[in-house]
Amino acid sequence: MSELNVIKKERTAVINPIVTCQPLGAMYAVSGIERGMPLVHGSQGCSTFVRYGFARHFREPADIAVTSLHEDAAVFGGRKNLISGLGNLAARFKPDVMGVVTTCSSEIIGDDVAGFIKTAKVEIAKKMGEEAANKIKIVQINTPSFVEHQFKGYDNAIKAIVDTLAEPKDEENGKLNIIPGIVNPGDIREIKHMLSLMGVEGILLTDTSDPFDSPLRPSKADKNPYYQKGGTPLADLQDCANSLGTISLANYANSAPASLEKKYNMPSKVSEAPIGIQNTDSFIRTVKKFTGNDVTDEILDERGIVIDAMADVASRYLFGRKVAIYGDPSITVGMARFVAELGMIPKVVCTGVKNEYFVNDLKKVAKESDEDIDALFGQDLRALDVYLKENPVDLMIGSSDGRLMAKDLGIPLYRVGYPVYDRVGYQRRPIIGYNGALNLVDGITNTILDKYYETQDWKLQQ
Amino acid sequence: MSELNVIKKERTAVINPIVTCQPLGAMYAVSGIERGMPLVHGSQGCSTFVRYGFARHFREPADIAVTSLHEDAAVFGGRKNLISGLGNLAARFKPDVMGVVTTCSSEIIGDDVAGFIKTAKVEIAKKMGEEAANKIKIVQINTPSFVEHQFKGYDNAIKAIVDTLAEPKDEENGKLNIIPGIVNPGDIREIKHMLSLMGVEGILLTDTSDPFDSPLRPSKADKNPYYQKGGTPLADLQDCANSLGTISLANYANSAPASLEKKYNMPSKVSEAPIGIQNTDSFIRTVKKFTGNDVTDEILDERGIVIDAMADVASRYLFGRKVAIYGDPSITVGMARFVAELGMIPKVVCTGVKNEYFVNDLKKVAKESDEDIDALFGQDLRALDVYLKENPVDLMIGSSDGRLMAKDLGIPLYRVGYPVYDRVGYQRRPIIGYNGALNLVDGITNTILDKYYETQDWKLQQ
Amino acid sequence: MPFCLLDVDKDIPEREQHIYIKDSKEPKGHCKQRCNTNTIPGSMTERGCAFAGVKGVITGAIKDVLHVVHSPVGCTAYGNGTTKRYPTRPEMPDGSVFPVENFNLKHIVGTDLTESDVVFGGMNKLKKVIREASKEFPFVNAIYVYATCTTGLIGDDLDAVCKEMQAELGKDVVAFNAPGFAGPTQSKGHHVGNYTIFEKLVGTKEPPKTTDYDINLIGEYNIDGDYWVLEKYFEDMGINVLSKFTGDATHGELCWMHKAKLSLVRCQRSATYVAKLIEEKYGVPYLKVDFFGPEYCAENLRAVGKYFGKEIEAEAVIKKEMEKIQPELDFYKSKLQGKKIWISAGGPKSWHLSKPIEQYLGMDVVALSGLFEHEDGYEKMQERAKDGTIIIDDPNTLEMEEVVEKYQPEIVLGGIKEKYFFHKLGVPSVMIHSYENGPYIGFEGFVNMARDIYTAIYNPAWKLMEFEEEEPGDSNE
Amino acid sequence: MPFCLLDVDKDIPEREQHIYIKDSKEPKGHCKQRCNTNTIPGSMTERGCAFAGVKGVITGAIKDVLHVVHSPVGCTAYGNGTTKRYPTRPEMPDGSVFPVENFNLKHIVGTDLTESDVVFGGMNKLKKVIREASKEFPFVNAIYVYATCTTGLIGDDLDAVCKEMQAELGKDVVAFNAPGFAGPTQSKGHHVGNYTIFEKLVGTKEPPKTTDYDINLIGEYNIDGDYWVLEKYFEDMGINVLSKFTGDATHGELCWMHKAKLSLVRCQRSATYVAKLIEEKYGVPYLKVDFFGPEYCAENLRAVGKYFGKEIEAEAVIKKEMEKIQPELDFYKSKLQGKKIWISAGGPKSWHLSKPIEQYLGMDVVALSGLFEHEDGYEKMQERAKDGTIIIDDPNTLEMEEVVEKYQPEIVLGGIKEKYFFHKLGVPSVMIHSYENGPYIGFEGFVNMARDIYTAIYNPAWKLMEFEEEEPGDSNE
Repeated sequence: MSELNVIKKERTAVINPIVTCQPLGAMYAVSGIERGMPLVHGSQGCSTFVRYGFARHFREPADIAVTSLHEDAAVFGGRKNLISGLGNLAARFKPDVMGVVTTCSSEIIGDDVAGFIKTAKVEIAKKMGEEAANKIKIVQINTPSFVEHQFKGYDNAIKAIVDTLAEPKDEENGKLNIIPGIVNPGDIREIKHMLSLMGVEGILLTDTSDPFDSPLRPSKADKNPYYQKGGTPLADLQDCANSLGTISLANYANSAPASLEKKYNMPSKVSEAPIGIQNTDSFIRTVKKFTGNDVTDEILDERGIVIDAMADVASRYLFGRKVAIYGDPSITVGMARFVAELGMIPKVVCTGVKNEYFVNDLKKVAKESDEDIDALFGQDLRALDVYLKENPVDLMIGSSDGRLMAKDLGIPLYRVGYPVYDRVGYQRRPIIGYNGALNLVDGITNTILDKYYETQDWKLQQ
Repeated sequence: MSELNVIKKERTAVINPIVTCQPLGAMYAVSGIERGMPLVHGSQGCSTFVRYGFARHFREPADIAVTSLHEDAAVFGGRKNLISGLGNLAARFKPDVMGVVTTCSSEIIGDDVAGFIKTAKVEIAKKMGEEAANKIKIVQINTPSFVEHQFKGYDNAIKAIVDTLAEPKDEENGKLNIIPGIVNPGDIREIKHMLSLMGVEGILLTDTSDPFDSPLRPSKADKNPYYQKGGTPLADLQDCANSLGTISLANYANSAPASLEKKYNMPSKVSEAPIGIQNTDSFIRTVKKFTGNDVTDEILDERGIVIDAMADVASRYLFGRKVAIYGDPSITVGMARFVAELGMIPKVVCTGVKNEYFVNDLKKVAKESDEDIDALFGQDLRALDVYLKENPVDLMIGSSDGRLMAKDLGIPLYRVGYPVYDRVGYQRRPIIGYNGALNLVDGITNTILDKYYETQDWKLQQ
Repeated sequence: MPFCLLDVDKDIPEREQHIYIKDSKEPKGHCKQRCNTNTIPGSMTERGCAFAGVKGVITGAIKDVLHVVHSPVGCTAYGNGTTKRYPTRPEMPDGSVFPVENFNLKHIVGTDLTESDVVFGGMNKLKKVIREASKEFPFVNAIYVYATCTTGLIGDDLDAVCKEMQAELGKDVVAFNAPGFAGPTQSKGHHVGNYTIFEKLVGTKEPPKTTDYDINLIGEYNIDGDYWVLEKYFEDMGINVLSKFTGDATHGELCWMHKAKLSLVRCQRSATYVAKLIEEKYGVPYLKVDFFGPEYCAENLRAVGKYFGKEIEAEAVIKKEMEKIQPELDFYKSKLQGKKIWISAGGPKSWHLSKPIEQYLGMDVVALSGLFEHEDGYEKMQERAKDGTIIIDDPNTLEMEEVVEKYQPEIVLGGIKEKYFFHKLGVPSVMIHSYENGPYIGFEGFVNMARDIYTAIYNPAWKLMEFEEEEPGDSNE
Repeated sequence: MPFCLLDVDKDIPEREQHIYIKDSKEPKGHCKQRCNTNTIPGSMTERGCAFAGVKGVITGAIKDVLHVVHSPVGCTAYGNGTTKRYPTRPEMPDGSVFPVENFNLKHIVGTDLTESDVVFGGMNKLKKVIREASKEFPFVNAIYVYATCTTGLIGDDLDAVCKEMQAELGKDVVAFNAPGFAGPTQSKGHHVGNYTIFEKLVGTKEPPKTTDYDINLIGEYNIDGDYWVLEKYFEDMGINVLSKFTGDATHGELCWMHKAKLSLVRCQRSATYVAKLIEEKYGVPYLKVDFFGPEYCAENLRAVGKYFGKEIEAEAVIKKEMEKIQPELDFYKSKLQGKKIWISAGGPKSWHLSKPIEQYLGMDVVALSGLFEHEDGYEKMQERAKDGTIIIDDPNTLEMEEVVEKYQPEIVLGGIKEKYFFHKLGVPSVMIHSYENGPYIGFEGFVNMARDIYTAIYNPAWKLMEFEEEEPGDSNE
């Protein structure tokens, strides 16, 4: 028992992928900057597919510009496109930050992106004046699509943002840098809520909560151009060099913490997503360690309410039920640990990445939960489909991309992660932290009740 | 169009009631007092059925004592039982407040409850000493079971609490009295959240949020005897005479506001539950009016997020769908107004009470929504069942008591109100206020998607 | 001194007589523990009322009758759906199908008494309501009418009304006179239910057919499907359950109980009365049986087999079922060995279960209690308890807190009202009245219960209950 | 001057030529509006890429083929499930049933190119992947293979690989060479799709049976069930849809398009090419048809009827369908009369819909735009627009903001990317590419669209958008 059985992909083909390419992660990261604008240096599909995906999941606009590479760029390079793209964007949108996101095309063509950015800065200054131009920061983010996946792209982007923008000062700012990973607005709000209960001010690297979940209030909106509310202000990004420490809540996002640690001797900690009790406890302890602030009764009462819910429902409805979890390497591992905390069996965990942190984190879960776990590693949804036909489970947990599979398999799906487009509100509901755990307890339990208890409905009488 | 068609009960029989008797409302109200203990003066069933119901709904302990009337009391009266019950409770539990809740038996027997309480006070003082005894307040709450229903019992209880405990001072306390009605912990927390966003301190009359949703933290719990955390402190109840105003969020709870208004010249407002946009707007305006505090951007941003969700999903998924709503006269009316705000048709609204406020509030909804509404007035679930067999709807909204009916009718049920025992977490999720509206938008939409869109699953692709 | 005054009871010293600590040096092995007396007012009992006893326990499990509660709306509301979980199947003994499945969970009728009824009496209203109810659900085979506190106090004569209505409607209309205040506990309601059914129904109808192996299964209410478990065993043995009292039963079955060859009494607290009366009047002998736990279940199937000359069939059932459950039993025993348990059932389950839980699960029974048990039941609890076990009649919440502190049970089998209270003290609790993931009876039922106890104790929430200030060593650092 | 430089375009003055304001005093009634040119970098276009054009629009609607995307994982991921909503039924033309329902929405294969493939070329990997894919889904009737930016740039020869694999696997393996960077818009992908299907497939297979009333329905992708609406009409008229291109189609249907008596071109932007080529080579004539809105739908059914001598049948269908929808049309017109609308479709729908929306719903078309429309399309938009209407090629988000401000549309028909942006400006938007509660084609489809427009405009959220500081008069005070 308690073995981790790593099952690698035997095919060369990828069938029904559960990862996508690097640029998405970078676009997500830049979208979390106040008046931050991603400029994808590539074909139109590279931005349009992602905007489509964000719109579908967040039900919000996602402003992402593109340099529209075409045949001429393939032959002569993307110089003109990038320089004019930056210039047009700067002049028309007056952003605080532009994040240049490369793609397979611009990387294969071999564009001198750094050089082009320099030229663009000069041209922008010519057009808008030195002062206005200097206010617009440009971050170069290399995200070759043929290397790894969106999580790497996110990691690269956060590192590039930090490396480009951070400005050390003589004094600490008393704040904590938090790298949330590719998560939902609800998750980031929950992180901020926990910090506030601990009396800690955070610098989110970056904060997509408001940009991807903005009020509809035309009378108060930024117009001409319209910007979604919120995001991490440039000043905070610059200030991140002066924080007490950096906590990354995504096991794949470790480059920026390392860079900050190296440059500014700032302590850092990288973990899987703080999903469930132990992971959140660990996050809270790290906050305490880095800031010296006490763990307040308020936050422990919130914790106690989840524990209460778990005591009331986990053994009664959930215990021993087998779960398949798929998606994001950090979220899946967090979810696996949490379903084990609910007495369920994380029978199979499937991710598209091939990084060792996924395996290491899962080994810990297998040991703790005293159950064998099958890890589909560097795999795809087809592999999970085939696996589940042979090894049925009681519940699937993952994105909407598994919905038709779940339906065909007759297994109920609890929606978690990105993207969720076939139901509403999931982007607002945290899965992170104690309140996230509470949502999950309720949501998972109700899914189980729907599927397995309604057939004997008298059982639900009390 | 826009007529309210009031359909009264033609039967004498009540079949599958959706109301219960007065004492429940009083037990609920007293449970919202810190170290407050209801003492039911009646048969054991009167407390046990209610404790069972609360346990099933809140998944929490509900400490309610009873005087255990038996045959001898029927003959000789309940004097001994009440006096010794109060004495035992006082000595063993050392509560801050004991609420004596009468029942059909004690009312029919004709017990001199006021007199017995006086005697009990003397005996308690003898036993525990004058000082200790004086700390324990006793509130007499007359709730004859054969008059009206639990909502009246709640109203009577809040009035009795206020009349017995309020202590006027020379100065205003700058606070606002809020009577939440029989609602869930999540609702009360949302009320407190809204007040805090407005910079207002509230006195909840009473506050069941923590008592009915308490953390599991044995190390921090009150023991010997165990008390659930929270509830409105006695000091606050005493201070309610000095508030800026009283807002009742339940159309049936108008006696205490009237009493406070009369005695202390304190402005008051009584409305249906602030469910949905307009009702919550109205609540916010009243808070502003009574306190002079501004409506903050923070709260309007929360409002904007609901509006955003409504703009995104209401017309697309919900418009024109017919809804049946049943239960609490205040919540059903609020829900009817809100589903109309979602473009749905509140086709039929069913309540067990016979009070005119229900009809008046619904007339307004019919007018606003430009739809005919059938009001089952003073009715029961059987009447709704018969109605729905003839007039099918797309969605039912109400308590778990309609679950088997909904299943037999093939109509999906969105759970709201009391009791909800066949799913988990509903007691924590507000339906009141902007965040409540957001929960409802998501919950109702997902219910509709489950039932009506999964059959054509490609429609959920975006 | 076998009695015990708990610290929390210093203000109500009468409680001492209700609390016994097993001491095998007691001359008689047991001791007259005070029970079935009125609860001390204000002491936070878990007991219910007599109306709950008759409708909630006895009659609510019948599939084809309509219940009319003569009460203000509250009692009717609380009587709806039943507080227990009593499923029924629509199949009728004559092969027909009742038109509504789980009818007993779906409908209840009340007279909705108001002030003027209290003043002027409610008998006419009751008649009207019975007529309406009969019209609303014409397919029901009987109407049962319940007194409540209000109607008990105002003195309405339910028997007279029912007699009149029975004549008018041409179907059985039966009054159950168990107002809430009657008797110290719901047990009074059981009693009234038994007598009423015996006096008014038994012997009034004939079954569609009979066999030589017909039994009455009395005191089996099909909680969460209990009866359906036993039904299989009897079927396998070639024994025919002619009448259930009352789980998944029909009204007719109650009326022809006199035609069985043998009555088995499953719940001996709520239903022995009726078996005795049937024996006395009709000569149908009865056996007290116990199907909780593999050994009692086997023993009692053997006894029934022996009675009918079906020993071989009984052995076959026992062997088959034991083989199925043995591996699971072994697993749960390995997990539950030595864990301290407090069994706090309504009555009989506290003594039914104590031995099997020790024997098959290796658990340490540290406390037993009952809500409405009588002297004979406490005798059995005392007999079956090991020395030092605390046995409490009608425990109140403060006592429960003290028992948890002093006896440190790792699990409590109790009711839903207590469940969440125990949770707050950090002690898991499994609902023993109506079960969590039942049924709990018979061989497989015992395994279900073992699983529910196991999952409750091993729910990781208990280990995570308190926040650790220090990072555990093997963690994610 | 019919062209218009918007305020937000002062830094990109080239945009002036793309934006036209209808002026009927123009000598020719229309004006050569610039279109189908590369988007200005950094201007936030709504356009997609050529790969999206071929897989997302043309081939993704076919029920029985497997798609292999030769790309890094991203393009494969984005190609999965299709961004449009293209349901398929498993029924095959020969009466058999395809083993997976909605297979086209469920599976996609990719070569998952990595750095070393980029350096050393991906052709061998592609072969391997095609073999694996064929093994994984042996029941598919063809495999379609897609170039992407990466494989376009590294120069892999997909045709060579596919030829080899076709021989090896014994089923059609077809390369679609439309890498993302090809052409200014997805329209390039449509183009490549058309030519590829014509050159490699049409004429290569024979249908199981033919009739005298066989048609090709070209450019109909069954968005949200559009095709199933039209299918009913044709069935009622006795006309047989021999081949769809490509909604709910089979691979085989594409191969026997040469056997139809007539081709109908539904989406004239994405699919006229193939109809022309088939006419040229096989002599199958084609009609450009329009089934959006009752009048066009009736007209075009009549034209088809006339072609086949089925005038009476056509009239019967039209009459029946019109009678069904008239009351609803009247209702929606009463609600939508005078409301300002902006139609911003990909291309043709902007001119298909402008007249019917005016005529049947009484709405005021204030703006038209297209993402990938060509000159002929803009001519039609110009012709059909009333004076003052703004017509924009490839509108970018800043322009959209300005148009909303200046033209104050009360509803925009657009894409999902723009939808939530318009919402934030307080303007409702309905998804016109893949619909909200479609289908939108035909008689009943037009009513569906009218209903979606109606519900979007009348969504009470818009009236509640801003908090009122003062209590409204008729409220709850």
